[in-house]
Amino acid sequence: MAITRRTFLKASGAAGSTAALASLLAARPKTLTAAPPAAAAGPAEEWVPTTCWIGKQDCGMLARRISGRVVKFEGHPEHPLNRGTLCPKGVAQIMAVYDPHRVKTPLIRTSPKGQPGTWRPATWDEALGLVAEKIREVRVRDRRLLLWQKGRSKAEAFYDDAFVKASGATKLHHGAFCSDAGYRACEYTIGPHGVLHPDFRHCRFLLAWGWNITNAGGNKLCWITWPQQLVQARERGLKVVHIDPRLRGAGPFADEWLPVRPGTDLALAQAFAHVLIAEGYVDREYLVRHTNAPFLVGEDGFFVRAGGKEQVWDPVTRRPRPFDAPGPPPALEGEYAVGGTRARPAFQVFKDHLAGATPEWAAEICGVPAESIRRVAVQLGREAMIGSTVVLDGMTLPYRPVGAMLYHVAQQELGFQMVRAVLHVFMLLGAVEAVGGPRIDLTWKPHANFEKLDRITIKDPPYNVWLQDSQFFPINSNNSSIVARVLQDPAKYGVDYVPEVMVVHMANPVLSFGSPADILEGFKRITFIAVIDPWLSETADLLADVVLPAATVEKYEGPSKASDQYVDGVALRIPPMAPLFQSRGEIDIYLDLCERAGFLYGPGGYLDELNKALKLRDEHRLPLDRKPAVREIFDRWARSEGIAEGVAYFEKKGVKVKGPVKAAKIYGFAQDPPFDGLRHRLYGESLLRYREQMKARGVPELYWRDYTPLPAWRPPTMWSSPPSYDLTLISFKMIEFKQARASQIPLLAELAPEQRLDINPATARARGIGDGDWVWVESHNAVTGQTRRIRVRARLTEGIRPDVVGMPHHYGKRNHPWTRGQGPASSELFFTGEGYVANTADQSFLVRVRVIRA
Amino acid sequence: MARYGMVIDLDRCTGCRACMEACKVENNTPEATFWMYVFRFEEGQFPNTHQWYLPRPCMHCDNAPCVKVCPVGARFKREDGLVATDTDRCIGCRYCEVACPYGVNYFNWKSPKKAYYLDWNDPDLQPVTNGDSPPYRNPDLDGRYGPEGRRTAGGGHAKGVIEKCTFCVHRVERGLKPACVVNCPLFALHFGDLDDPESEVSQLLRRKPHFRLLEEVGTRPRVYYTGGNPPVAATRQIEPVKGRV
Amino acid sequence: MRRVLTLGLVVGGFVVQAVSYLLLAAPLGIPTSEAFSNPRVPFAAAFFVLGVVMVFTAALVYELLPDERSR
Amino acid sequence: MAVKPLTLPWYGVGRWSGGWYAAAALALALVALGAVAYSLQLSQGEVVTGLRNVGTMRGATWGLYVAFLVYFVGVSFAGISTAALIRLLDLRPLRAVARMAEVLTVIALLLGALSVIADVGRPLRALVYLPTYARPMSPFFGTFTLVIAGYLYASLVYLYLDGRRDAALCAQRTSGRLARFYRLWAAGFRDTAEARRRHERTTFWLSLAILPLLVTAHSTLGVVFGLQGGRPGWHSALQAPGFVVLAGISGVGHLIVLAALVRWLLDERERLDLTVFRWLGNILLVLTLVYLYFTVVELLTATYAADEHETRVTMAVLTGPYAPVFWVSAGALVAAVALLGRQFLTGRYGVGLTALAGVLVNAAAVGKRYLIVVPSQTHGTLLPYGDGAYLPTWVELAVIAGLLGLGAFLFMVFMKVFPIIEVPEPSEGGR
Repeated sequence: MAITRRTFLKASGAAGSTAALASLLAARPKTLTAAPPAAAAGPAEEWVPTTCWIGKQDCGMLARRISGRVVKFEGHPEHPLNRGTLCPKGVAQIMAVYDPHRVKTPLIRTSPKGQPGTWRPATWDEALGLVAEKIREVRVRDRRLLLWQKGRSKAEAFYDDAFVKASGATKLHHGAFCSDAGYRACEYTIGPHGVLHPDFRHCRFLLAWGWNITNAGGNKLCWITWPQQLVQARERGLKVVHIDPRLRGAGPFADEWLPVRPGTDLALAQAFAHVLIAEGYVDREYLVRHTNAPFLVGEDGFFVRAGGKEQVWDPVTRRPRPFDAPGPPPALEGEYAVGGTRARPAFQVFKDHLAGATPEWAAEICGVPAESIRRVAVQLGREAMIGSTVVLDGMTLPYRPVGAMLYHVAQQELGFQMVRAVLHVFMLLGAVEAVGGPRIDLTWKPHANFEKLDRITIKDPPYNVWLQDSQFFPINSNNSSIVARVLQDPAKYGVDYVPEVMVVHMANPVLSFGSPADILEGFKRITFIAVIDPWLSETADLLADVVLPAATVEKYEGPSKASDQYVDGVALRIPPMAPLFQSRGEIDIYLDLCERAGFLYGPGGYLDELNKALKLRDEHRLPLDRKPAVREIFDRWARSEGIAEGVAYFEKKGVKVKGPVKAAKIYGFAQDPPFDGLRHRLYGESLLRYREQMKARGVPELYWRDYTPLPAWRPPTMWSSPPSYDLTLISFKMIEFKQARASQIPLLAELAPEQRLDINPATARARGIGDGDWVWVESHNAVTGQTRRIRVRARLTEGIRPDVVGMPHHYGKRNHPWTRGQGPASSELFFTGEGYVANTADQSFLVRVRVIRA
Repeated sequence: MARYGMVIDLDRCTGCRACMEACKVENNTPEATFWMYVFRFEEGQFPNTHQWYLPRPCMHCDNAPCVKVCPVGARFKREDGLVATDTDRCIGCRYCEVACPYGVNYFNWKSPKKAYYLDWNDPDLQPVTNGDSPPYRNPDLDGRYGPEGRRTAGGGHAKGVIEKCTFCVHRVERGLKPACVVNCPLFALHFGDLDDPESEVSQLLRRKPHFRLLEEVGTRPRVYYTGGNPPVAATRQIEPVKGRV
Repeated sequence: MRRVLTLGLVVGGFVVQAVSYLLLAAPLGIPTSEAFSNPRVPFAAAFFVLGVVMVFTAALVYELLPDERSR
Repeated sequence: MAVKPLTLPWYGVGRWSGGWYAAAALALALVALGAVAYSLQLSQGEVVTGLRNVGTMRGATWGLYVAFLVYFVGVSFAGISTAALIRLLDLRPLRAVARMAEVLTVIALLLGALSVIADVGRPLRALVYLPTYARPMSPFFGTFTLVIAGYLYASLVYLYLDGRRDAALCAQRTSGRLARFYRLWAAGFRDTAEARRRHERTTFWLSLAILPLLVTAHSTLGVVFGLQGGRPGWHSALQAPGFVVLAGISGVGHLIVLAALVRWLLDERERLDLTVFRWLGNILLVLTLVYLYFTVVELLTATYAADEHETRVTMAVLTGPYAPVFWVSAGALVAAVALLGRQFLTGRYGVGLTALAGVLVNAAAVGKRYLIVVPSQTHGTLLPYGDGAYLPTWVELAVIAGLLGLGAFLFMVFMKVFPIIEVPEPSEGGR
């Protein structure tokens, strides 16, 4: 049976990839008859390779240039991420490039901060001088006083690495909507840095868990790549179960829809696990070998140790033995007397813990029929084909064609434990990092946090501005939402300083993070803020002392990874034309800034850090005593990477495709030893340790209650809002926009003209609300009792739970003719901090609201 | 000679509307004008809801009502199957528009200078755009195409004339596929010679069941859909675009 | 003489209409052909109108033209 | 130079009263307003109208202009048909209204042509390209060639020939520039029995030739809508006959109103006696009844077993946004029938009531034209674009007002330079 299965699989795999290839070629002209050259007259036309700038994943582009001016961007056919295509944003960014409402010169504030500013144009010399002076000054006094934050992750080497290291700034977390809780949960439980995505080439059964397939990105990569792989997988028979209060994300791609109640995913995952165990879908070999499931847990909840070594139960000798000692497979179940106390293997503890988590129990909580839960769980178990293997690159690897795409759904109060609960489901099946199973990073790369998060020692105050190693949020994601609250009341969190200088780079925290009100209040305390942005962002308008106009796509930037997890490559952003107005590429800006602030040259300077960050080898290293041109830096990098033509290669080709990625690089199971020998944490002992320490320091329960070794369901805090707040608000992304910045591109703005509230017709009818009516949406903070309200239009849709309303992000910009009248940002309704985030101090986009006719 | 047509695979369409944007940039169409439009549809009731997407280019009908009614022959059928609009001929009576059951015709209500979203006369922009509006102006659109060399690519978008999807005649005559087809991120759009049994489109039509929109009206469209079904009376449109100018 | 002219105008008018319609304007030939988008001869429509006009001009001629006998 | 005042039977020709100037000023004011509005439309583009694209713009691309094009052409029915009837059926009593009917026809057709120009996006091109490239495949071909051109020319010929005798009379009694104009018109008309006979013969054949033209002309206009398979609410064989009848209604109705006006202005109870109004009233009654019957049949078919698209349009008209227009129009028609019917049954005829009926049916005609043109665009999309909407802007209203003003002005001028009523033959003892 396994044989036939395997052979079939290889065949289908091959068929799939050829089909895929064909469909890719389909985009190139084939059956068209070209006209006589006479027709093809016209002005001089050239095609310049470059890299998309508007979105997250930096797709490859070809810029069509007519007599020196770019008139269109098309997808780069060779680029693995987008294969000759672009998303709506990528196509429409041409209008952003020429937008006459860009910041044209450096600006210096002439009005008080906290409200929309008035400005005077300045020379680069003056503006840079001003910023550099401030940085120089605080660096001498106390480097902690310098903050740095960047939005979209571009060219980390130049910004996040080199500049942050050289300047000694405290780097704030980048993404407004990033799934920190998920990252931490995966780093802590499995090891790699990421959340969950499927192995599309081999996956046959997918849990799209809050995955906005048709509109948004997903783990690691972004929109074009994932849907392309999904559609190809579906043409090979992939089934999709869409777990989401709202159908629109999956649209026609949902084979089954579980409209789960927001914030209850943890319970649903536990019910899945419960059924899998009950039905015997358990990969014991994996659990025994590669997880801490066999570790003996004492009555106190801590592992039983001898000589500092965790013990397992040897069923033959009937005695405990160190987990790494040779011998027969240790027991996963049972209860044993060990050194006076009674101990159970972690897996037994897990089983007992889930005893009550029946589908019926979860159905109550999640608002999904018990039979659906059971059916999906059993399908999952069956499709996992526990025990089957497949041969890839000559290696025989476990084959578990069941996966999950689970990303932004982690942004809920219980996010950290919820993601752990989902991981547990796939750990039971032995699917994590198996062929076809859920993946976390594009390749197998354990993150330092796997150890770090296990060995945190909670310190006494004073803490740093993001409460690192604090008694409040030991596992911490350094998210601005929390930082902003700390800044508002440092004493409360035992912080003894307030940063004075901040550089905000292509980020717009005041608008895009949850609870902008908090961000504004907090960041107001920072005395000097410089913003690097092509537009006058809300952050710049309200808080900046200096605005430095950055170029959009018309600049050198990179290097950016171009791997779709099966084909690897690297690309650069090549300027298709000179920067418009007086704007400049950020790398130019940083070089000058560092020089003026006095940390460009010499050891430990920006250039030195660049050499490290770009891994420039020997003769390609930048001299530390001379300011290079940006193009020269990339030229050295390219040669250092072994590309003889240097940067010219990318100016001609745009992307360097390195070819297929070996299975050995991808799968944790393909390592020797598998997973580099580390054991996945089914049981989170250290979490219990932190809990005890926090208790001991007398911090309120609200901080430590979710530090449990196994995910424990409890009603989210928001549920304790008054019953009149009877709906739960969720937020989502639309394909038309990326950062709020995209909503000011007229070509995109006309596709989705204004903010809206997705509401179920039944719910609307009960409130006398018709399609297109104006409504008030009022949110309530269950901890502080604070309320917030905004006015939007109701849009009726049968694709959403009756007890849920949805609102897209992206809106709320004020400084562009095309954003006026678009309506408020949904983030205004969300709350941050205690009660809305638990373990990981990040942010959640769930809140209780009431909706009334306006 | 080749007779072109389009095949749209609804099993692949994610309703992302990238084709609409590719069309707008390639053809420099004015505000609220969508030669290519993507419907987003909803049917049924929670929780048995079905949502799906349907791209709507011009159908380039073989029995095109718009061609029949045009009083001056500005709208005409080409040998290669394209239904073309001679914008130098059109008198702007909009009869083609009321005759078309698909709603693909767009009239130029304003002068182009005023119809391009933003004021491109910005003095700081002039040095770069030397006055072109929009700055991404595509010169190919001004050319003359077809054996009769008529202005059918919609260049200039002059006030007072009707326009619609041209199947990117300026690209097709250069041996390229229409902008929407080339850009589709999911390769859901296919274009080619329907008379050539070996062409990708013909093969696709042999492989999968297909339908055409409003066949009952007898327009004989050259745009085919595979996967899914035509919209029905109960089909509701969700997430419409900004329509008015 | 008058009657002849009148009759001539009527007949001629209808002939002009028929000719201009059938030979100059009407879509005879395959739908994609030139004839379909353009009349074979410019101003075919004008000729047609001319035909209509001729027919009714006959009335003028008949009534206005002085009779030979009355001369 | 002043024209020497004429006495009856010259029906106020050359009598330029203060009231006339006031009325003329008002009419010209409307024309000016229309001109301003239209020039705005020319410079800004039709974005200044309420018209928008069918489909994603959810609008109507044909609106008030087309509705009134159809209405005006309809009104033109009156002249020729009455004139023809008078000839063919030898309805002597109606001779009194023959001329004003012919004038009405000519003016209405003129306004119809102008409203086409007002609607198209490229008016100049239209003037050149329509004669150059017009294609028979397009239902508009008939509208331009037969209606606007042929029909207009035929009416002019008719008006001209019918007026020769009066022109000759006027020429004798006047001097100066006007006299030259009259002589030109009269073209050496000598009132001999021979000339009369010849005229009788000409007009008889002319009428005979015109009647089929009349039917085809109004049918072609109906066909403009009726042939559109893609437009629920339009696609119907009933369009053509419906158009002919409704044309008759608005035409005759209009004629009645004019006759009443002239009768009142010139205090002409002798020639425009009750018989005239009885005849016209009864004709109108018949036509209106026929049309009501059409309407009922139409609604029956559209509501009984029609597909959802037909139903959507019909419901928009019966109960939706267009309900007010529909029910007011329908009410007006019924009221008119009631008025005329009562007269017919009781045999007691009144000028005022008949004129009122004429006003009512014209109001109804305008409403019905609007309902024929617009709803099928806003609510008749076969793809689920959603319901659209159309409301005319002040520009469109002003342009239409201007056209009406122009029509009124032309009629008033004609009244002052030529007998609006045929001068009676001596035998009839016009003193």
